[in-house]
Amino acid sequence: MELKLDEISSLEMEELRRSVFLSTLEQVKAWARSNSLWPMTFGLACCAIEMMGVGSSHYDLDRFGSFFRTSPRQSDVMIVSGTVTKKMAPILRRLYDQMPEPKWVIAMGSCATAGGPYVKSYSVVKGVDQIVPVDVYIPGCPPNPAALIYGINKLKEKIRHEAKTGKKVI
Amino acid sequence: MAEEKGLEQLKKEAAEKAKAAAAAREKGAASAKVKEEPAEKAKPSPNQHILDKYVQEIENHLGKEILEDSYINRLSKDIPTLVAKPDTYRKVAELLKYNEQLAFDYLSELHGGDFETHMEVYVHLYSFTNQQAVALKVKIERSNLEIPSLVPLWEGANWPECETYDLLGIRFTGHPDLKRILLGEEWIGYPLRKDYEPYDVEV
Amino acid sequence: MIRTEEMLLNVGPQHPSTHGVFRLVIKIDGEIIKEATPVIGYLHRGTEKLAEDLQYTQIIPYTDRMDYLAAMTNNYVLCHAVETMAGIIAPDRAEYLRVIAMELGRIASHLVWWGTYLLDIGATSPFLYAFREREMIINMLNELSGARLTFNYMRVGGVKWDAPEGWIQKVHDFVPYMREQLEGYHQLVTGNEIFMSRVKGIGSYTKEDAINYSLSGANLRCTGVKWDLRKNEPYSIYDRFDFDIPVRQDGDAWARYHCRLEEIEESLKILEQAVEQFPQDGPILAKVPKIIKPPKGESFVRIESPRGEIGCYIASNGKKEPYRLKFRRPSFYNLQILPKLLKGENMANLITILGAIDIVLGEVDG
Amino acid sequence: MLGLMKGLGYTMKNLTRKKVTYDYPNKPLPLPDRFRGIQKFYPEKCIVCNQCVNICPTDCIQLTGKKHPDPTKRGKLIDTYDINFEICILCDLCTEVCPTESIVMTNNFELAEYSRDELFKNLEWLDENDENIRKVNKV
Repeated sequence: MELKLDEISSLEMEELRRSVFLSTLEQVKAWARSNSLWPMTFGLACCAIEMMGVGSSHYDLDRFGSFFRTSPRQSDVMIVSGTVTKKMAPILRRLYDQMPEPKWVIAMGSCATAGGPYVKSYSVVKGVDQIVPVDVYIPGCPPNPAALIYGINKLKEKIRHEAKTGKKVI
Repeated sequence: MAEEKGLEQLKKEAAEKAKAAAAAREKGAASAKVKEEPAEKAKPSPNQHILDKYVQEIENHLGKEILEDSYINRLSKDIPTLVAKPDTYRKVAELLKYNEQLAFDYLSELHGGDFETHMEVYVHLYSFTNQQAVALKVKIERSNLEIPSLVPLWEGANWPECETYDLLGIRFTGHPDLKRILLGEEWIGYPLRKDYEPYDVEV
Repeated sequence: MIRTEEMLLNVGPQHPSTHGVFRLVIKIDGEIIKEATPVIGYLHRGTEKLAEDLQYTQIIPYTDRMDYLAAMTNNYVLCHAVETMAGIIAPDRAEYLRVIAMELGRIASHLVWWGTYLLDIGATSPFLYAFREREMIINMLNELSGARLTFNYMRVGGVKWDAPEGWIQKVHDFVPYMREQLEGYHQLVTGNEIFMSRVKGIGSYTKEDAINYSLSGANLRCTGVKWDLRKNEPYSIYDRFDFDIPVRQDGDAWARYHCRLEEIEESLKILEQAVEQFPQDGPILAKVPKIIKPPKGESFVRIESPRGEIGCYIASNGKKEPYRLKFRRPSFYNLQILPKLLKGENMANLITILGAIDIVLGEVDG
Repeated sequence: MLGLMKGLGYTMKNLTRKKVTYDYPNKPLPLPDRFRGIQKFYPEKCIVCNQCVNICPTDCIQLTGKKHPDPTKRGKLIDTYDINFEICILCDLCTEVCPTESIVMTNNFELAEYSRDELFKNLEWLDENDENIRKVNKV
């Protein structure tokens, strides 16, 4: 069945808008997903402590419907919090591959973004985006918990925006 | 004794610190004047007699010419420092642990360093029975980077020796499980050497 | 007839209870661990190599990131090493600020351990309580230094900031509050029968083993060795305070638990006295040259961090950069005993034993 | 059993306590003055002394100066000033060494971006970043 929107008079349209909630299935899905992002605890270094801080009493990430899951199979966003070394990189990729679609990645802190203070080190990967595609970058060393919440909210906006317009944000 | 040369005198705050450690440190810094040869050795370090005791004990048991050098390291809180030779290193360590006068039962630190002309292993020992500390050093030729392991004496030397092997390439003979503990077996090169160049260049 | 066979099990590197990226390859026969091989190095960042190209002031931010739970002590050990070499003595007020900051850090670090350890062995709510109090400490340190974890607060010869207005009073008020909370913690957990049966007698070792394996901190003190560098080799101004070294005799996880909680109490005692003795005014930085060049030579100092002895070795050739910098990282040494402890243990005790050692992976891997 | 009950008692006692959670996205987070967010740069104060570039442990600051347009005056004027915020670790050393306080810290921490390129902050951005500036910069 097809909706013939052209044949509806403007008055009727007004009435329709007032009483009927129109949305695509994609948007509903994105809304649902974005409101229950389950991050995987991928604590690597100092940023992991701030990530724990987000989960604790003062910041309480549960308010936004996000629980930390310990298994990649149950989570849909990976917060890479800390320095990724060359020894760790293959494992990070494997964990990413184990996560079910759709999945997102947040690079938390400057180490995950670009190597941060260890940018000249011999054993550190200069940016986790060389291994997995990253959606949101949060700078800071480490970013404070509120900055992480801001980053997660930014990811939610991105998910909804992409579903609404069908276009990629960058 | 090269450590004492070139000690620059820095302005110090007059602090009425009662503690002995601070006073000793202050004295140590003050006694070594700027750019003056150690000929003018004003006050001997308060730890001099401890060092003498160690050296005496070692000479009594192992004979002379065992140690390459022995001195008080004034920069490091006046710690008695013994420099062993690579072939006597293990014997000295054994004596330091089992001799009742010395009885260094606690290995506090072990690491290596690359000094371009030679490599060095630095061991910091502590004795809980005598409440004394000693630093044991050994210089190794770069052409033959092999040294006896200390693991049979102190279990705590296990991982630090692995780390030294991993980052500097000093092999410890007699180590139960010498492996590249931090970087992984596939790694090429020894990063803490001064002439290290990364094998894989980053984009 | 039940038949069991040996199998290899991989714990980590991404495991919620390993406190970071630590991997254990264990061989188990049924429920019994036959052999455990720790694999570390997943967070090896090469700080020591990087430091060879940096000035001493620039290395201080890097020390923050080593043991990120007690960054203040790490700051201090580097400054202390340079000060020892160059013969600089920090002014009184700076030393008091340092001690207050370090002791606050120690409490915060033990609180994180307490919360996460209990989380690991199955109690969820202590984590929330511990982080509630920790957040107060972090806020105080934030006010003092401007960062929550990586403070970069200490400088060679003093500290960066003076205490803001009313800050000392805040610390003063915090002490009785924390004492009260600590009592609550004991009420919540210490008497709990489930907890007791999970930690009592688990992972015990003798005094000789502890010394032989170079353990330090609470891991050493739980076997009856009364050893604390703050008391035995006083550095900074610790000789001006009256406090005890908590010691237990059993050497098991239960003893370590008590040692750590009692250490919080001792830290509170130090805080109380430091606030009382805090000098009214004075400089916070000694007169040091802008670019610090310690004399030629080498130095090794060690101080007491929440996890044990942290040491710093500097070999200097008189330049503004160190020739060789090396940290004695307590977790690295403490972790060595793990294979011995796990051998023959029940699988369920694995996390109890690992958690009780209190490791920070940034420090293990360096 | 007694221990369990005691523990439960503590939980009950905490039920009535005041909540500690910050209502963050709805209300701004209380932050101390010294908090290190992102830098603010005053181009008019800068004397192009390069001290911040030299002290930066990660080399994330780049600046270029140009000659003073007025030939009678000595010194240089700032031309470009970039902070690569990808690798800035907010160690505060640049603001500490700045003799004219032309680079200072602000409390702004909401900096998450979708792309790494946007984390590269140039002179204009750093100049316009003028909210929540730290009041006391030097002791």
